Amino acid sequence: MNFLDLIWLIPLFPVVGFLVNGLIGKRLPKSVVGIIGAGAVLVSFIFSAGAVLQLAQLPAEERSHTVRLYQWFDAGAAQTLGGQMARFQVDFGFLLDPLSSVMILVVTGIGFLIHVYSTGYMHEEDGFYRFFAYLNLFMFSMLTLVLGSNYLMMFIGWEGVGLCSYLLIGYYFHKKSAGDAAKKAFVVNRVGDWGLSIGIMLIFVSFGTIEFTAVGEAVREGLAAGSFSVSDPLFIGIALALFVGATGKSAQLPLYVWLPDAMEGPTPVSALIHAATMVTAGVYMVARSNFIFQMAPEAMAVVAVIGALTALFAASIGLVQNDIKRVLAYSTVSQLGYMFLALGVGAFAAGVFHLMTHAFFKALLFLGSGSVIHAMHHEQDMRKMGALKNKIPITFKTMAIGTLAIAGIPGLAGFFSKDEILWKAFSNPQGHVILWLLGVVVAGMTAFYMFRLLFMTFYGESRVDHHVEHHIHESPKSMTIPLMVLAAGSVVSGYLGIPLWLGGTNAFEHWLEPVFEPLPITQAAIVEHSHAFEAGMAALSVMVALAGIYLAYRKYYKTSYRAETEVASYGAAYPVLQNKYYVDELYDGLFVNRVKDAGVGLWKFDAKLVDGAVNGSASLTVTGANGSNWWDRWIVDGIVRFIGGFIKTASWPIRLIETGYTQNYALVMVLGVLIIIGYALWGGQ
Amino acid sequence: MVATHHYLFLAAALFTIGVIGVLTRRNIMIVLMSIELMMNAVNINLIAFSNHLQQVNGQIFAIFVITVAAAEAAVGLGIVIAMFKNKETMNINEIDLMKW
Amino acid sequence: MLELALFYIFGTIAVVSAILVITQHNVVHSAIFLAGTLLSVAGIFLALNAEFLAGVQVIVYVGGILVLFVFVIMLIAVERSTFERQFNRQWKIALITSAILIGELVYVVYQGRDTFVLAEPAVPLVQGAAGNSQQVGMGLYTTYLLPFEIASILLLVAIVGAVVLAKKKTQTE
Amino acid sequence: MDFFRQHILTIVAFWPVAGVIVLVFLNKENKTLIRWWANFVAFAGFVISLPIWFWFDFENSDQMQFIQKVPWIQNLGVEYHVGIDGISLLLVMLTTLLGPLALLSSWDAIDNRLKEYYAFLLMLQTGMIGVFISLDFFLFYVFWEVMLVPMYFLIGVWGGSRKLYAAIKFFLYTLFGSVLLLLGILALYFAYPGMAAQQPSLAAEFGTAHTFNVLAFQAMGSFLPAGLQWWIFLAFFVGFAIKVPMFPFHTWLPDAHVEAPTAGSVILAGVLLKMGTYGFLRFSLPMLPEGTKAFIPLMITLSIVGIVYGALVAMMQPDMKKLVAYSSVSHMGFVTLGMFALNPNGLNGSIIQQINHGISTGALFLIVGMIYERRHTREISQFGGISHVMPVFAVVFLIMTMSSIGLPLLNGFIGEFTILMGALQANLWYAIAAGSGIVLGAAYMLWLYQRTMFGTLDNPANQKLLDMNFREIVTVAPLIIMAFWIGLYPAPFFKAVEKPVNKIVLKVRPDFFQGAPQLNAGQPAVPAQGDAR
Repeated sequence: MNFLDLIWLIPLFPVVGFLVNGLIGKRLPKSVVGIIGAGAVLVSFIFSAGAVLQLAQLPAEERSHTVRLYQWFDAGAAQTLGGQMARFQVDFGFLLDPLSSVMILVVTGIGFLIHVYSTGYMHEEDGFYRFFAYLNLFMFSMLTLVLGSNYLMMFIGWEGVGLCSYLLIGYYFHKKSAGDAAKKAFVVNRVGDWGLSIGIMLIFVSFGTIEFTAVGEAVREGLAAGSFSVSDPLFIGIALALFVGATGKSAQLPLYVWLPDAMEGPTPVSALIHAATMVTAGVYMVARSNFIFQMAPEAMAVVAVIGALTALFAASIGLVQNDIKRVLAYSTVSQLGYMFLALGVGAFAAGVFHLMTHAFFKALLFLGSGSVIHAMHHEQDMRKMGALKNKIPITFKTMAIGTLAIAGIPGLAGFFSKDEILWKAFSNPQGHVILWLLGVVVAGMTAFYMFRLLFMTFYGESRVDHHVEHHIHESPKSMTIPLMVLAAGSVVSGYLGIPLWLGGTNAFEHWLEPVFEPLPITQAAIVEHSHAFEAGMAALSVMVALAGIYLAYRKYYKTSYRAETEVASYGAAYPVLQNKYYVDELYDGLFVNRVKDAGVGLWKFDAKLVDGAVNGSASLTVTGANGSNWWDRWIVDGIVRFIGGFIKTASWPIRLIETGYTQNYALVMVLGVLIIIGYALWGGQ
Repeated sequence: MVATHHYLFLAAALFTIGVIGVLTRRNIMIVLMSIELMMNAVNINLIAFSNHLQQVNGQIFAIFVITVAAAEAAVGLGIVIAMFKNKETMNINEIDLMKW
Repeated sequence: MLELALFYIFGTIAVVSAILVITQHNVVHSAIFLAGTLLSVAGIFLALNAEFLAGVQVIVYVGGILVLFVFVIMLIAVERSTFERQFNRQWKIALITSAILIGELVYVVYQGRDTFVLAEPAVPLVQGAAGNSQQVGMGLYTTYLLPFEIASILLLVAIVGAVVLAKKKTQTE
Repeated sequence: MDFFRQHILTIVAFWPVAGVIVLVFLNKENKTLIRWWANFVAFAGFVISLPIWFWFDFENSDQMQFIQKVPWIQNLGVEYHVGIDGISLLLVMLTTLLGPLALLSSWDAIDNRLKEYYAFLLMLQTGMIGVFISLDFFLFYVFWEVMLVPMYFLIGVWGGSRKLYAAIKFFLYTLFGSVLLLLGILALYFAYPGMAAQQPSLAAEFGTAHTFNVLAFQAMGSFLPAGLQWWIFLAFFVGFAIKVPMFPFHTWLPDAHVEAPTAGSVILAGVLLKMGTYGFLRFSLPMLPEGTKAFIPLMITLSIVGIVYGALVAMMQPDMKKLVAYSSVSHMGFVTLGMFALNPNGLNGSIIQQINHGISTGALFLIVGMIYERRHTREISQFGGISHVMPVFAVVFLIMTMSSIGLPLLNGFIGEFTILMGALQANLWYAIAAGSGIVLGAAYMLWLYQRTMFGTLDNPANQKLLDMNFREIVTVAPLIIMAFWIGLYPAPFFKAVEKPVNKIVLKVRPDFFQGAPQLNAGQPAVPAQGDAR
């Protein structure tokens, strides 16, 4: 079977699952719903794996396969900036290349595991079928996003995942907080989409096409022909516009605010959408647009700085959060910052590598936390946990692996990818030592808060409610098996990209090379460093991580947890961190309430002034009408009535005759007859 | 033999009585009856002359007059009924809408 | 002499009845006296050799029109009107006018009385087998056929008109 | 069949009136019969309009087709002249589709004066179709005015609490615009013989006599003095802008919508508003190219202000129907923005967006109507958690919300994105400013959805609400299908409008396509990637 030409089926299978579950799922037993939901994704995974394997067999330069289904739309002629005519036409097409193959494997693979997990986790829920329908719709959108052959196809998925995120965050729609969070997520994402759509339009008017490959070629040709130059404001503009989109979807400063709130959704959703796949869409998009970003080093610098700052910012908030899912959410934001740091310094492959490893261990951590929450009867506050190690051993062990991986302990996936990013941030021409330093600090903080989570949850003395304590139990197999698979992935996935200094080949980077081929731009020469130096740097970052772990060990393992001591140890910083630097309040004050005020103000303006003008002119007309009515009545009609009145008055003698009595008239008639007879008798003589 | 002018005097008397009735009575029924009287007076005249001139035309005209009288009586009484329904009165003076 | 006697008897009854017709308070009485007048006039017709007309007078006037009057009186008669003032305010002027009228009429006839005497025929109206009815019929259906038909239409219209006027109004209208 | 084919526009236009004539003779007590008959007439009207779509020659979509031309008032040069091109094709089809749905939606909602109600709706249908098919300016004006009357009565008789105020406001406001429109028409009418005398090409094609022929006026547009064009454009602008409605002229819309019965709102939003934009497209742009150019800055500014303003005001509305009404102002701002970007992308998108707006906003009004029928209130604060009791309704509402805020694969996206693309080609800042409308659109629609559908079902009045019944599903189903059709495969729609649009662009900007490669619809300017392999 030629899977390469069937890649368009990959997003389609989940659609089938969505339709079946959405339309008749209510009447199906839960087991069937689960099988349909997970099965559709499994089939997609099989097709993805087949397609990727066949792609891998092609020579490296031919690893780009486009399947064009039909022309989606053709909105007519347009003038490009170069004065050329082009047609704004968009194909419904799918593109499989090394980048999208990594993405579809991550999405379908981890997606499948999370579907399986959900059959266990969501088993008690009434809206089971609805949940799986949404999940499948999400899978469709996400796969369209990463498989689309042009920017608008990507945009379909981009908006589609936004919708699914909206639906899934709002899954517990009876909770107001869930509804608020869902709306917040969608609207904040929309702000990003605003930028993204402007970027896409700019791409079209610049190159006359929005096909990824065609745009890439156009950039190369333009560069070769000298019609494009590096740091052209146009490219900076496009790159920044696209990056605005990325900050929205991937929760970077300043648009990260929706992601922590998105934890209102069910935990598998947090794992799938808000950790492993959807939030990495921004990373994917920037990586996909690498040819544009390479043309705009200034924009790359912005990406790197934003990424590093986001990493630091989110990590610092994560230090003091008490909700187990919120810690992970801020961790996600922070790790995404890492990825953008990598992209910003030109290490696209490193960014994507971290995207992949992060997908494994963060999905694992979320699912593990879900397992904990499941065991604790929907208690998410870590202050009410503790000493769960022996009660839910599988969850504990897998989560420990995930924690070690994210902390960057050598031998696990996180180490390879994170170290790659830090090294590139230091060594790449676009990199800077300050960026590296930020990255290292964040690494230490990450290790600290993740171990804080681990210790607070599984060690120490139990702070669990007595009612809950008796019921704590390990989760069913449908939940633990995905955990174990993901734990294995969190270890193994790193070995795809063993760096050169460890004697590896960095296979992952090679695989992506056709996509991230550097443009022929003259830039600062790459400073060569010895492998030993690189190893030293890696050791340094590991040392920092270990220091973070030790600190957490001192604070949360050796001494039993006391909220007051924790608050005291941060001093004045604690309320700031606990309240997330008051950013939500700031945004509310600066934007949300201002927009609402503007709405109210304009509404009043509309009612009073605009409509007032209308009504005013109406009442003016009425006043005028009254005036002319007066004129008409007293002057114009007055003359008429005067004439009438005059005649009436003057006619009184005649009126006397007109009595209205029939017999009067008859009498007069008789008199007339008399006169006629009299005249006949005597008058004629 | 009775001279024709006797009949004419009789007719004149009846006619004048009819006129007096029409002009003075307030009861609409009697007004109508008075009109019948006047018609009869005219008929007497017609037939007297018919007899006088030895021509049958006068009698034929009398028949037409009787026809008209019948029609007039029918319509007139219809009006009386309609008027009575509307105004609950027989008084001709109350039908004075012609006065403005 | 018989004719003279008939004339005076019927003439007197007719005039007296007519005066009573217009002076009665009660409409029913007026109607009865009207019948008297009409019958007397029928007698006058007989005296004038108009037998057919006399018959018609009795049948149509007394049998038809008068009965109609009586029906209407029965339908709507209001006792109240009996006790009201019977004559209107112009009765004096009306009487004077009427007096002048009769004066003029009498004067006219009186002036021409000689012509009437001369014209008096010695023989019956028409000789031969044809009677009065036949002569009237001949006239009506030959020379006066068209007016006769028009008169019939007039009657029809009058009937319809009377029905419409007197018809009881239904709920829907 | 030939007869039918040649007279199809007339038949489609006057079929509803024929139905009204029969309707008049039905017993007014027999409400079931009246309902069935009126719905049958409307549905049959849609069915007989379908051949237009299939017989339409898409290859020559810029040519007027199904033309019928009969002298009418010969002294004035007035003709009964009808015909459609690709633009009017879409609008006629939209009208015949929305009409039956509007009728169907009032099956249970209207119970008093049924006969008159359906008669007015059907007459309205004739008026609207007539507006879109008229090729004689006089005829157009007649239909344009005729259609006001049934709408006036629909709002004034079957409306809400302030129906008289709304109806009179609607009527007078629109009439005010119409008068200026009439002045503009007359100016063109009297200018024509003079122009024809000077321009032989004009005289050769359309004669030198007075005429109301729209095509003649369009041809005259190239020669008309710019000063005159400016004034006529101003007159047309007021007439059409009130109808659209554009920003400062929009206040009749919320009132009319709120007070109108559901079917009235659907027709009002779905079709009536399009008459204004259609007027711009058919008359202002081709007849007055110079005037158009002079007014572009004003039009763009008003459009963008309308987009943002409408969205902001919509956000804070406590009344659902008013919210949707203000969202109409915002969406119609997109339509006019695309139109006055004056390039093929913008205009194409503008027309597609007109259809989209008819579908999505029509459906939203149907949805609001359904909930109003159940609860007799439209206060958003009265609702919450409706998803619990009305799941099907929630799904339909969600789809239409998404369609309205421009989710890809649904119709709204195609229109909005193409318009923004056109606006961006005119000026980057237009697109950026208008793009904020998309963000705000998401905000107010989702906020509405959240407040009504999500949350706890704490209002006892809402706890026993019934989900959508079969009739209601049938009412919205065609709109959902259309939303997906346009979202997934809008090619036929773009194909219908592209050539007429290019014609308009060429008229206003004759140098637009100069030096351009051959422009054939369907032939990719850039080779498709997949075919190469």
